[in-house]
Amino acid sequence: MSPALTCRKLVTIICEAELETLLLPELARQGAHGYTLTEARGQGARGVRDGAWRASSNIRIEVLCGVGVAERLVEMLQTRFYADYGVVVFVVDVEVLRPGKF
Amino acid sequence: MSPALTCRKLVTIICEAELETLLLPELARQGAHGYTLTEARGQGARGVRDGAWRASSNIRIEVLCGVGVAERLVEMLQTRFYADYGVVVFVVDVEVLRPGKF
Amino acid sequence: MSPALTCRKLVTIICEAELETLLLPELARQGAHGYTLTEARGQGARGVRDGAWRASSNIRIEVLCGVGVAERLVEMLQTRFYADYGVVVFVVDVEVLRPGKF
Amino acid sequence: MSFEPVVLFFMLGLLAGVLRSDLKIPGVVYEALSIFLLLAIGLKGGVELARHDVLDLAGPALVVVGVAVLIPLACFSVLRGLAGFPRADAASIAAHYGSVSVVTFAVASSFLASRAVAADGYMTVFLALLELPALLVGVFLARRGQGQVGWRTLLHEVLAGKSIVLLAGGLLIGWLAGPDGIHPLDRVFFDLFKGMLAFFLMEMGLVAAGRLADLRRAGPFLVAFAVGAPVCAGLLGIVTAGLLGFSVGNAVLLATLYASASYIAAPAAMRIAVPEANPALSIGASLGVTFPFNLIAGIPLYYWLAFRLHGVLV
Amino acid sequence: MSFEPVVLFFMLGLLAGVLRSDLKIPGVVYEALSIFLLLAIGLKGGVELARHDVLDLAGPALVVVGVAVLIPLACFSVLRGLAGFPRADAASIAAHYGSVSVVTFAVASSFLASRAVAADGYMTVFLALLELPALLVGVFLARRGQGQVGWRTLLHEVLAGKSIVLLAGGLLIGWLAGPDGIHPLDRVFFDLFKGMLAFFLMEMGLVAAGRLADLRRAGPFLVAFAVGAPVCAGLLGIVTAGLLGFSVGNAVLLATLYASASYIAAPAAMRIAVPEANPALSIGASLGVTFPFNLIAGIPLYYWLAFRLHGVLV
Amino acid sequence: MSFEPVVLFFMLGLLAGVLRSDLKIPGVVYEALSIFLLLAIGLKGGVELARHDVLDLAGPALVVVGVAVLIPLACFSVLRGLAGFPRADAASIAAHYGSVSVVTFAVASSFLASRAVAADGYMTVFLALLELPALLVGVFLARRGQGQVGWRTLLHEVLAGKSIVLLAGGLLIGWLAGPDGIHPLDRVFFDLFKGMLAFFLMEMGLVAAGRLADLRRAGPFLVAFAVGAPVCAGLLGIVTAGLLGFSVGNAVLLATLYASASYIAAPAAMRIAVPEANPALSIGASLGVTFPFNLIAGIPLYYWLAFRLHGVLV
Ligand SMILES: Nc1ncnc2c1ncn2[C@@H]1O[C@H](COP(=O)(O)O)[C@@H](O)[C@H]1O
Ligand SMILES: Nc1ncnc2c1ncn2[C@@H]1O[C@H](COP(=O)(O)O)[C@@H](O)[C@H]1O
Ligand SMILES: Nc1ncnc2c1ncn2[C@@H]1O[C@H](COP(=O)(O)O)[C@@H](O)[C@H]1O
Ligand code: NA
Ligand code: NA
Ligand code: NA
Repeated sequence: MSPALTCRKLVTIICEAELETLLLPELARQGAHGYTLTEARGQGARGVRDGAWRASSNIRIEVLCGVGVAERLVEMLQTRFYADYGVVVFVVDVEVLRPGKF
Repeated sequence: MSPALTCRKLVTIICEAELETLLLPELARQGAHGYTLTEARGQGARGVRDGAWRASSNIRIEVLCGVGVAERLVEMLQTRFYADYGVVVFVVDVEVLRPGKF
Repeated sequence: MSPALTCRKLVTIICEAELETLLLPELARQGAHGYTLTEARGQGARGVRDGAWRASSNIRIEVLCGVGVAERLVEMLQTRFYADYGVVVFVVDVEVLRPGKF
Repeated sequence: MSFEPVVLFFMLGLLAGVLRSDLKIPGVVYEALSIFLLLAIGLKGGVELARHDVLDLAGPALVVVGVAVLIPLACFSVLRGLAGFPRADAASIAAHYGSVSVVTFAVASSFLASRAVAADGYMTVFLALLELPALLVGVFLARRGQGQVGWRTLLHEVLAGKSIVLLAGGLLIGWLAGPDGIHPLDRVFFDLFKGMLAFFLMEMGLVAAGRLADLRRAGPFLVAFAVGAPVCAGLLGIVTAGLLGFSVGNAVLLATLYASASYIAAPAAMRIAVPEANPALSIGASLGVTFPFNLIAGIPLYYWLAFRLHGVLV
Repeated sequence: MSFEPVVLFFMLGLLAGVLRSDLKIPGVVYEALSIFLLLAIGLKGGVELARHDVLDLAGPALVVVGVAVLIPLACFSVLRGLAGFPRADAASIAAHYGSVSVVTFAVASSFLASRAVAADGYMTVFLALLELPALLVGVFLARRGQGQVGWRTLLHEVLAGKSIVLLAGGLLIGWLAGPDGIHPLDRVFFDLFKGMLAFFLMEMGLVAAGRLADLRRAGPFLVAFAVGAPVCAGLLGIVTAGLLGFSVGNAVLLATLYASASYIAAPAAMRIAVPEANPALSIGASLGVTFPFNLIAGIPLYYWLAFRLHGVLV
Repeated sequence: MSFEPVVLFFMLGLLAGVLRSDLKIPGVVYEALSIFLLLAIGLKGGVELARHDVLDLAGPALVVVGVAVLIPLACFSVLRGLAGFPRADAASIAAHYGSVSVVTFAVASSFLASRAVAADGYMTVFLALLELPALLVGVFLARRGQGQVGWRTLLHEVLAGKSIVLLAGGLLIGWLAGPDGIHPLDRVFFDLFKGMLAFFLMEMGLVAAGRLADLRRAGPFLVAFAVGAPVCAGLLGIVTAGLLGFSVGNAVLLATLYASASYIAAPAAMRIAVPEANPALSIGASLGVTFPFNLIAGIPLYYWLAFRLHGVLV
């Protein structure tokens, strides 16, 4: 698109709301400069999570970052959280302004 | 990116909140293994939907799936819901871990 | 994917909730036909925005549009809002039905 | 013919909406308040019901529901026959006007209470009973000649819908627990009722302000209908009440039930069962015109009429 | 052995959930109500505490907490030894049953109040004290022989968790301000308490309905455990109360505390500290079986037992 | 110089925030409570106003507003002249301190009530009047010598902003309906007021805890300013009240209005009208320092001063 835009990765993580306190510090530790979080509901292998109370709510976290950080985030999720928690992650290429920020 | 990641489709559906009860069973019927849902507001051809009450709220549903299911979902939306409801759908390629899950 | 789908841009804007009244009219002015908005929290260079009250809440706005409108939106954000407000924007290619709508 | 002070809160909300104020009441507060009001109305009715013989209500209930079915039929004829609305739209609007508005009922009760006119708590039973039939009639009208009605889905949508569950659930709890059992809950469900109603009316004003734009698209016929229909239905209610030998207070409430248009159960049900109907028309008319009309002019009018006709009819 | 009217609200919620009603209480209302209830219970306890010498409680508190530690140990033995549950699951369930349910305690207090049986406000202090120890025991059991326990994280999670902060904060404010200082707040924190509890129980019913599916996976042993464990723990509570010379009312409350299983602090703490345990098992059992059992049958049973055994023990 | 019990709730929230408790009050509850408090304060003022001749207030109102304009001017001089803050930041902070805090006003009213010191309900009118002028002054100061002021946007932002709409709307409804018309709503809007205020203060404590980090960036001068400014403004309020012949109670309230800094209307308005100002500075100072200072020490101080100076001035 416009020459002002640069390519970065968008890592989206969907997981149980209870994980928030464990996960957010981990993001910074892997080199993410920020995140955006929305409350979510959903369904997956572990059944319906209807948001009726915290124990059955999900959160959806987005991190804009470079390729290196994205790889580290995915690996961290895989080694630390995949076994015990309902975590879904997907990565997509996006174009951003001010690439130095991410 | 990392060799652990595989390509899948992310189908995002934005529609009236009232559609939830009709739409969710349909997703499973077309082969989706899960979904993530967030509450949303918005504006489109049918005017402003400000979220003040259920009748003017939207929902935003994300489904990670393979190409086949994505095609079936898009077609199902087109034939069953496009005529009568405010539905917007877009599809994007994403990279995921554990591709067998989606 | 399916031949029915056409390529469009998805512009996602994350910014302070207070900006809503200024930003939404601007989207239409640049040619966007609609938007979808979700409430969000987050963290970035300006610190944690925890959603405890409006002054520390974010919004997340998605606009589906053509390349031209996407470029205009990015430029508008850059010239009007980047200096003074916490605004993050990213653009991604998506496939949509009914391309004339966006 | 002065109106209830709570109606001022509706006007404040309407004004804030029209002025594009940043006053926004979060959607979940709307949800929570409507749950509270439905449950409280049900409980109150149930407690009163515990003082009566339920079987005595069966006869009047049959008449009240039977007559009420005329309302959507008449509305449909007018909208389709006279004004040429598309079948689905005419049927959906008819369903809204045949069904009832819980908040309008609550304002009428409160209007009577502040004038010290007695009305029976068991009128809530009629409120719960009148919700469903008009919706069925509406779907029937929309689908006549076409096979594909999802009756099961529709019945489930309405009978397991939150307004029926909370009204009927409240009635049952109130009836089972009786005045003594419910007494410790009075502080929340009865004492706070009117203040919560005021708060909710402010929200309704904000919501109604958002529907005013729809009205321009709807055209003058629908606006006239949205004033004329409640007046006729209200009159029908007073006459029916007279024939059944109801007290004046009960007559005002029945008139209000007949005159009011639904905006909780009906929009949800019609969106599912008659999706090709344009919801902007039915909600614009019921919430943008009929609801404020009933609050401000309708209820005082039915009150005045009920007193006038009481001697004549009973 | 009749139950409290507020329990009817739980049943209404449960029914609505089972019928797949569209009645949904927004998650934030659940949050807000639970904050209100915790704070109100704390305040009430604190106001009562201001009338006693706090030091007199130290002895009984030690005994009450000491005996309570037996509960998770016994639960763990049964689940792991008898039924062969995996270590982590047995430990996590044991922690849930060793900890306490604030709402069950509130229903028991309300049950006593409507029977005019006196109980002391300072029982809330035990409520706050009993929350933590079982969680520590649970983590210890899960981690025995493995080094990697995040004790600091766990202690922070529980001690700075909302239930301790609100209960202890309420106790402290009530104690500092005393009855006179809190009096202007009575209208909200005391008068509304029971109505809010009813509302919250309706939500709990909806939530519990969502857990019923988990039970099928859990199997009959866990369901039987979820009924047997509270009965045994309740009995232990009555005996302990007897040995400490508690009044009958206090004995019923202590039995309820011992018998109840946590579903606020424990699920959150176990998810962090014992992540490999399956939360569907512990929450399914505590919320899907034990919570309704205690509301409907448990509390009346402990009441009946407490009266039977009072003469014998004291 | 003891403080109000409700202030303990603020401290509990602050403590929970500092301890990084998982106690989080959902943003929508904050919204709902602030709407309730604004509306209730307006209603109360309106009901009291109905007992007075409104025109009698015009003279004092002019003086009160005229003197109040001095506050942002003085703040600006100090911050820009003495401390060298950038123009936009100095102007924005000045606007916050010139405007008023509704909750601080409510705590002061409650402080007076529990000491049985009378104050007039129409003081709420001043509360509503004092919100806007300082914001206009702030924008004028920020923009001096630069053309691009969006006055229309700003005026709309404030006049149609939720605090003015609810305060003025409540005043009007209370005034129109009068004590008798509002009476059925007393249970919600008056009886629950103080408990809701306590709850809201707990939330404010949590929010304020989140601003403490901003203070480190702000530097010691701003912190000193955030204590010094309210004391000076409070004194100005007492003197003004004395010249106008106000009662001691009214003097305390006027001092509190002058001394308090806005954190509802001002942040929103300044973010739109003076976007280059750093909100962390103004909100950090007003919410992180001035608000707690006023609750804990300021109000008792103005109270003490008002009694001291009352004989001298009147
Ligand atoms: N196929 C999918 N598409 C989108 N979201 C999913 C999908 N599968 C799981 N999720 C989300 O991830 C959460 C946890 O998934 P699970 O561990 O499979 O239960 C679910 O509650 C959903 O919100
Ligand atoms: N161009 C667009 N970009 C993003 N979201 C849109 C767009 N158009 C419509 N929407 C969303 O889809 C909903 C229904 O659209 P419509 O049927 O066009 O009114 C709207 O309320 C928006 O939330
Ligand atoms: N790297 C990032 N990834 C995702 N969201 C971000 C990122 N950086 C900032 N944000 C979002 O943008 C908002 C404003 O960012 P900032 O101006 O950097 O404080 C934050 O509160 C986040 O919600
Ligand atoms: Na009707
Ligand atoms: Na226990
Ligand atoms: Na001030």
